Amino acid sequence: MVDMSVKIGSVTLKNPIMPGSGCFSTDLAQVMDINRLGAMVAKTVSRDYRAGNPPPRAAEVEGGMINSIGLPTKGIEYFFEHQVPDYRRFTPPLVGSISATTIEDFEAMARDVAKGDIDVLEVNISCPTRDPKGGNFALHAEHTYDVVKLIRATTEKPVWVKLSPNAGDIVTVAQAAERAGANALVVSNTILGLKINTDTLRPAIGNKFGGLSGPGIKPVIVRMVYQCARAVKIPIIGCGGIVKVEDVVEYMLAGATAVMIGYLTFRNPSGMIAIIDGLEQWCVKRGFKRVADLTGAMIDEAPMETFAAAAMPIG
Amino acid sequence: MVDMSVKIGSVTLKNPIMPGSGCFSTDLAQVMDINRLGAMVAKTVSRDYRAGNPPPRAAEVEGGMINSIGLPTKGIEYFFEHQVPDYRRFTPPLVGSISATTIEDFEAMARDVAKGDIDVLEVNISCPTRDPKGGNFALHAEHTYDVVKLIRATTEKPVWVKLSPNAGDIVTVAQAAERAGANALVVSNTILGLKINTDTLRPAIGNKFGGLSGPGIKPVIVRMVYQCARAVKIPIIGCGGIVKVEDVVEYMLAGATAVMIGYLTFRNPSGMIAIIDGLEQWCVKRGFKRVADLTGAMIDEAPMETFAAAAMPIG
Amino acid sequence: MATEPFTSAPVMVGRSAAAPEPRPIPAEESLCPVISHSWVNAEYRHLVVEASPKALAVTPGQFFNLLCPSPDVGELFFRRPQSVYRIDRPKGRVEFLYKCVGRGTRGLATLKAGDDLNMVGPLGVGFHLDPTWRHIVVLGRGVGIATLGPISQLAKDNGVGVTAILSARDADFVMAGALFAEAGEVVSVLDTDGTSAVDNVEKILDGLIAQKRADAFFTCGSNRLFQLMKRVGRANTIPGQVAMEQVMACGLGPCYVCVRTFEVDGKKELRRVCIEGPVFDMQEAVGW
Amino acid sequence: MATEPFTSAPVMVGRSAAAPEPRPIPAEESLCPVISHSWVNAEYRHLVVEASPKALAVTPGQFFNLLCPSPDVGELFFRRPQSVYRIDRPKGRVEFLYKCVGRGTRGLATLKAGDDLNMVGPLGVGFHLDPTWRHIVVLGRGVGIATLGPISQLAKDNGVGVTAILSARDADFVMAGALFAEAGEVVSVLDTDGTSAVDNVEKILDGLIAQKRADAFFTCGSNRLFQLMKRVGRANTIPGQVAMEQVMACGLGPCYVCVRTFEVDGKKELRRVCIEGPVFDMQEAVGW
Ligand SMILES: Cc1cc2nc3c(=O)[nH]c(=O)nc-3n(C[C@H](O)[C@H](O)[C@H](O)COP(=O)(O)OP(=O)(O)OC[C@H]3O[C@@H](n4cnc5c(N)ncnc54)[C@H](O)[C@@H]3O)c2cc1C
Ligand SMILES: Cc1cc2nc3c(=O)[nH]c(=O)nc-3n(C[C@H](O)[C@H](O)[C@H](O)COP(=O)(O)OP(=O)(O)OC[C@H]3O[C@@H](n4cnc5c(N)ncnc54)[C@H](O)[C@@H]3O)c2cc1C
Ligand SMILES: Cc1cc2nc3c(=O)[nH]c(=O)nc-3n(C[C@H](O)[C@H](O)[C@H](O)COP(=O)(O)O)c2cc1C
Ligand SMILES: Cc1cc2nc3c(=O)[nH]c(=O)nc-3n(C[C@H](O)[C@H](O)[C@H](O)COP(=O)(O)O)c2cc1C
Ligand code: FES
Ligand code: FES
Repeated sequence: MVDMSVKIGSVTLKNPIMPGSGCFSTDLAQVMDINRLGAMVAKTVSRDYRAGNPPPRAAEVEGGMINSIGLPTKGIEYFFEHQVPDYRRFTPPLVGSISATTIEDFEAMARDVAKGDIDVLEVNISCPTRDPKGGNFALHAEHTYDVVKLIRATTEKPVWVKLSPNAGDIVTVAQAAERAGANALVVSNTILGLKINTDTLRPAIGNKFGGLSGPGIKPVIVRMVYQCARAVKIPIIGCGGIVKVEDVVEYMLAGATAVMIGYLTFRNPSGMIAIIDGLEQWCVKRGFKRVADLTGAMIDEAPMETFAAAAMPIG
Repeated sequence: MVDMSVKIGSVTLKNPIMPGSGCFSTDLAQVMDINRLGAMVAKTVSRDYRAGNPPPRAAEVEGGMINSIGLPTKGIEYFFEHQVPDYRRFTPPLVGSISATTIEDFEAMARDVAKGDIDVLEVNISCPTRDPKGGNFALHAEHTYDVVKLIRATTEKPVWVKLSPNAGDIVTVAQAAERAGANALVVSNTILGLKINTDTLRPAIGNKFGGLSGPGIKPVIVRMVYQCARAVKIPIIGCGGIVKVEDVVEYMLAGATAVMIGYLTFRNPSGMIAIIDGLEQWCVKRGFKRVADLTGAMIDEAPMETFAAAAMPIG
Repeated sequence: MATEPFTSAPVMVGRSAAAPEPRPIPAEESLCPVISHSWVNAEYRHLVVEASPKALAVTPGQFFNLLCPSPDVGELFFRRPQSVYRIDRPKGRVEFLYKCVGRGTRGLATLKAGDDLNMVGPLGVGFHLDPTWRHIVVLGRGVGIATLGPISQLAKDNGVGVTAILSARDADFVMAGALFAEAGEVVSVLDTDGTSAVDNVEKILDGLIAQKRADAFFTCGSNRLFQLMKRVGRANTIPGQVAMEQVMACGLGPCYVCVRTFEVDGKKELRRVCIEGPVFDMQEAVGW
Repeated sequence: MATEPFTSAPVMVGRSAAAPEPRPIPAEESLCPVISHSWVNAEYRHLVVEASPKALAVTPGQFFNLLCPSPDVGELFFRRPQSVYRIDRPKGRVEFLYKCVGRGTRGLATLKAGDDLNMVGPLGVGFHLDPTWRHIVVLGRGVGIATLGPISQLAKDNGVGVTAILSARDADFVMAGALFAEAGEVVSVLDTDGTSAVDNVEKILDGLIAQKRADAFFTCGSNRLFQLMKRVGRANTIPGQVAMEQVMACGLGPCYVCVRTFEVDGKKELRRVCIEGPVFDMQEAVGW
């Protein structure tokens, strides 16, 4: 028997597998037993109705997909009246994700959403295709600090901050979020990309730019998780390109306490459940009694090949 | 007949296809007619001998590969005595690539290398696995400006600056390089990544971090080329994940004047030649008389689907 | 040793007992053995698979999201939606009729009898037949004919008469004719002889309305024909249903990739083709 | 319509005339029809392909960089190097003997007779036989035996005698025995009966030296046995060659991925296995 539970600050998850925001809804009850998940993460909501971006909203690319949905939302009233009760038919903790374009909006949103029936507040300051001048706080440490600081003051509930891989120095952004009082970091959102259709000579998706997700981004995000985990003390939730058990292990070895899964659900709708089962088996096989012991357990040395007389180290 | 030539400032290439630095040497005469290339790009040299990083130096990942070779070099003396004459057995223009860890080094290197028998000086200020404190100028606009400014003053030869996708704001870095006098930008080097071997629990490669290249990075780099092309007037050379004719077209539509190819040569050793031929055929088929007309020719509108009543634009 | 690049646990049709489920889970990922797979004409293929009990519960207008094998060395990252073309419950089979257009369908075309098709479904909202209707009109073109095909079954089962107006380039591409012939009458309209012109189709519709053989309209596959049917339907207050398409990512509802525009009481809204459709009210749909 | 995910123009062996070439280009990417492909024991497979004229020019110790088909839906981004095991010039064939260890070789194992193998080569520096040598000693283990195999041909062609010491877990894994039996003498040393112990192998080597049947040493496949042979070789000033392995990316020289450490006059240096090797001077090699 493996202890599959993980603790993210005050929140205990029965296993480290959660969906990524925007890649989950109760519609998935069509194909899986939602109650088996470590947590539920709702689609990012904004205060008011947003239609989102014009289709096509997604396209296949070499390492996965790009998308620009444009954060469509029916607003927070609808969220609490209809969506939250719908989520509450299921037992895992509910993470509510919010977005806003100004720091004042964000503070007010946080206050209004956190007092509702959610267990954790996820702050999406990193949607890559929002207006780059307004919405994307996670590109800069100061902006991140400012917005998280205000949000922190609005609630006692755990606040998770979702970072952006488009930041030039994600480590200082992570540290800023920690200083401002974040309880955990989600590393990370999608990488900004562009695909041009060479038949039509036009962008492949309606919003031109889209966020890259799927297996191809994993090496980049694993690196960021590793860097952030060494720089902050709060738990990190790894997110990006997880499609198999070993990917979860890789993120945890790099320093993640738990993970979020997006793309896989599009390909294998009950893949998250198969990963929960497979992760437990992996731990049994490898003799890990607690999945939490994987966190940060990478052996931080050169690979095991003996390089009897290794090359001079880099200058 | 398609006019396949492109102009990068004062340099005319007979076609837009070049190898990426570190992915080319005259050893490729084993498998291709090097004289068909638009240009030859030499492996980055440093002033003195460097052994490079301990093996394994590369690993397969989902969207391609990560590598950390560590810029091994026999130094510039050897470069001019042995390697340049070796390159000069072939006819395409020769691009010499240099690296250094300090700004003074870089200036001196540029002076010494540019006066040798090369046609273009490429400045590699973006190797993702060099000491992040010293070598990687391309993360910051000011550092880039400072180093390029000094290098610019050392030579009349064209200076191409190779940028880093790890920069948070590649556009301002591109503008800084332009202001400092760069004749062209190479967009870009590899993205920093990490792969952990879940069997051994250790990093997969000797240097732990490695640069991600191959098809998976293309959507990110195409986006950067597009952004840079709209922000600077100097030509841009697209580089990242090109493995087929349409990828070259995509880069050129996004605004690139020419491209560099790395990974493809590892998979299909004479792939660059096949791409030169295929690109010409593509132009014939699509009625482009000059390949140069592709540069920046993306139709910057929504995809052609009629969204009779498109969604509200993003707020 | 690392496992396969993806972790999933599809139900293996014909090879494993379905596990007991604590809650009703209507759809699933399943590996379905291919029974037969053949060319119908130069562009369309007909695919028959052995289905799981859940998959067999599919209704006309619903679809499956198929994991097409790659036709080349590159990976396919999206599934491809295909509506069910025939449901053969006695034999435990579902059938698809699809057009080979790009990498996904070219990859799908490589499957041979005995191979497994990985499919997720049944998904979406299918066609609805009101028991008070006596005679319906189905108007389809291209791949839309595949989607409309199973209406013939629905109509037969419910004792409703059908006129199927099947529009095509030439006689080779009039598919599903046999299915509809079993259930009612087939009118082929072709580009080759000009009968497929909108004007002519309008005349046919008007004729059917005059004959009171048009209690409801169904269409799929051509925006032009949809707009026609919508207009004629509105003018004659004939209820209608349209099956729509859109690029999908999840096929299940969460991702909001597959939206199309709808209009209700003058207000525009976006709906997801995968879960609010693919079959929608014809008057609310705006088109594509 | 987009083409395949990769652009290349391999020579299609047996199906197209080689294009005239302005300069001598010794290696090429070619699509070689598989003639046969079978299991030798539980872990090793023997693969025979029809080769292009360039590929047929391969010499013992050289290798090909193989584009293995993926065994699953994920793409393989690196080729996999495999040294040539037999060269059958009269029949126009090259052969490989390889161990199934990971995704690449498991994918390779899926090829059937008639399929095409995409290979790049011949590559690297092979074994060298000095015409003055009368008798050489070959010491191999595991996959190293595959690499050493064609030395038997080289020796026979040059009229040089060979003693092949083949080390293996048990008798099942003594491969290439038949090849060497044709060219000289085979000594199997096994884990099962303890004869593979370094001590014992050393005794055998000493015996051969005493009999003047050791003009040169060749080894591959085991660092332990390499160190032994290097030591014995140095002590007795017997020239030696070792074939080395390293993860490769390009297989051609430019990328510097495949380096190993060598020592010349007390100075360490890194050399590329793919182009400066895979066969190196035994005394200069440091091991792995
Ligand atoms: C609900 C539904 C039911 C369908 N039923 C049928 C059917 O019964 N028979 C049939 O022939 N076709 C049907 N289609 C269309 C079919 O899904 C596309 O032809 C197929 O996805 C094309 O894939 P491809 O890779 O071959 O072509 P691509 O080259 O990828 O694309 C060709 C066209 O298909 C569209 N397309 C690509 N990916 C998707 C995707 N993930 N989802 C939706 N559209 C996409 C593209 O926009 C493009 O216009 C249906 C589509 C939907 C949404
Ligand atoms: C010059 C040379 C000749 C070889 N000849 C033979 C031979 O005749 N028979 C034989 O069985 N094996 C031979 N090998 C070894 C063979 O290349 C590896 O077993 C094979 O690449 C493993 O691939 P995989 O995907 O199955 O295993 P993986 O799971 O990828 O790796 C298994 C092992 O193979 C190594 N490996 C992986 N990729 C490469 C690569 N691109 N280049 C080199 N090593 C790699 C890894 O370090 C690991 O130790 C040779 C290697 C070299 C360098
Ligand atoms: C279609 C789609 C919609 C998404 N919507 C949101 C969102 O609303 N809020 C958010 O924080 N992240 C959103 N994301 C990002 C994912 O939560 C996740 O961070 C990203 O996809 C990387 O994980 P993956 O590679 O496993 O998909 C979305 C991703 C996709 C693909
Ligand atoms: C093995 C390897 C070595 C490289 N060495 C260098 C180098 O020395 N200097 C440099 O500027 N870029 C170097 N690069 C980066 C490539 O030139 C190129 O920018 C990158 O690989 C992206 O292109 P690709 O996806 O086509 O490979 C190297 C890349 C690889 C894979
Ligand atoms: S495809 Fe994801 S919501 Fe429809
Ligand atoms: S594998 Fe590239 S130099 Fe050897």
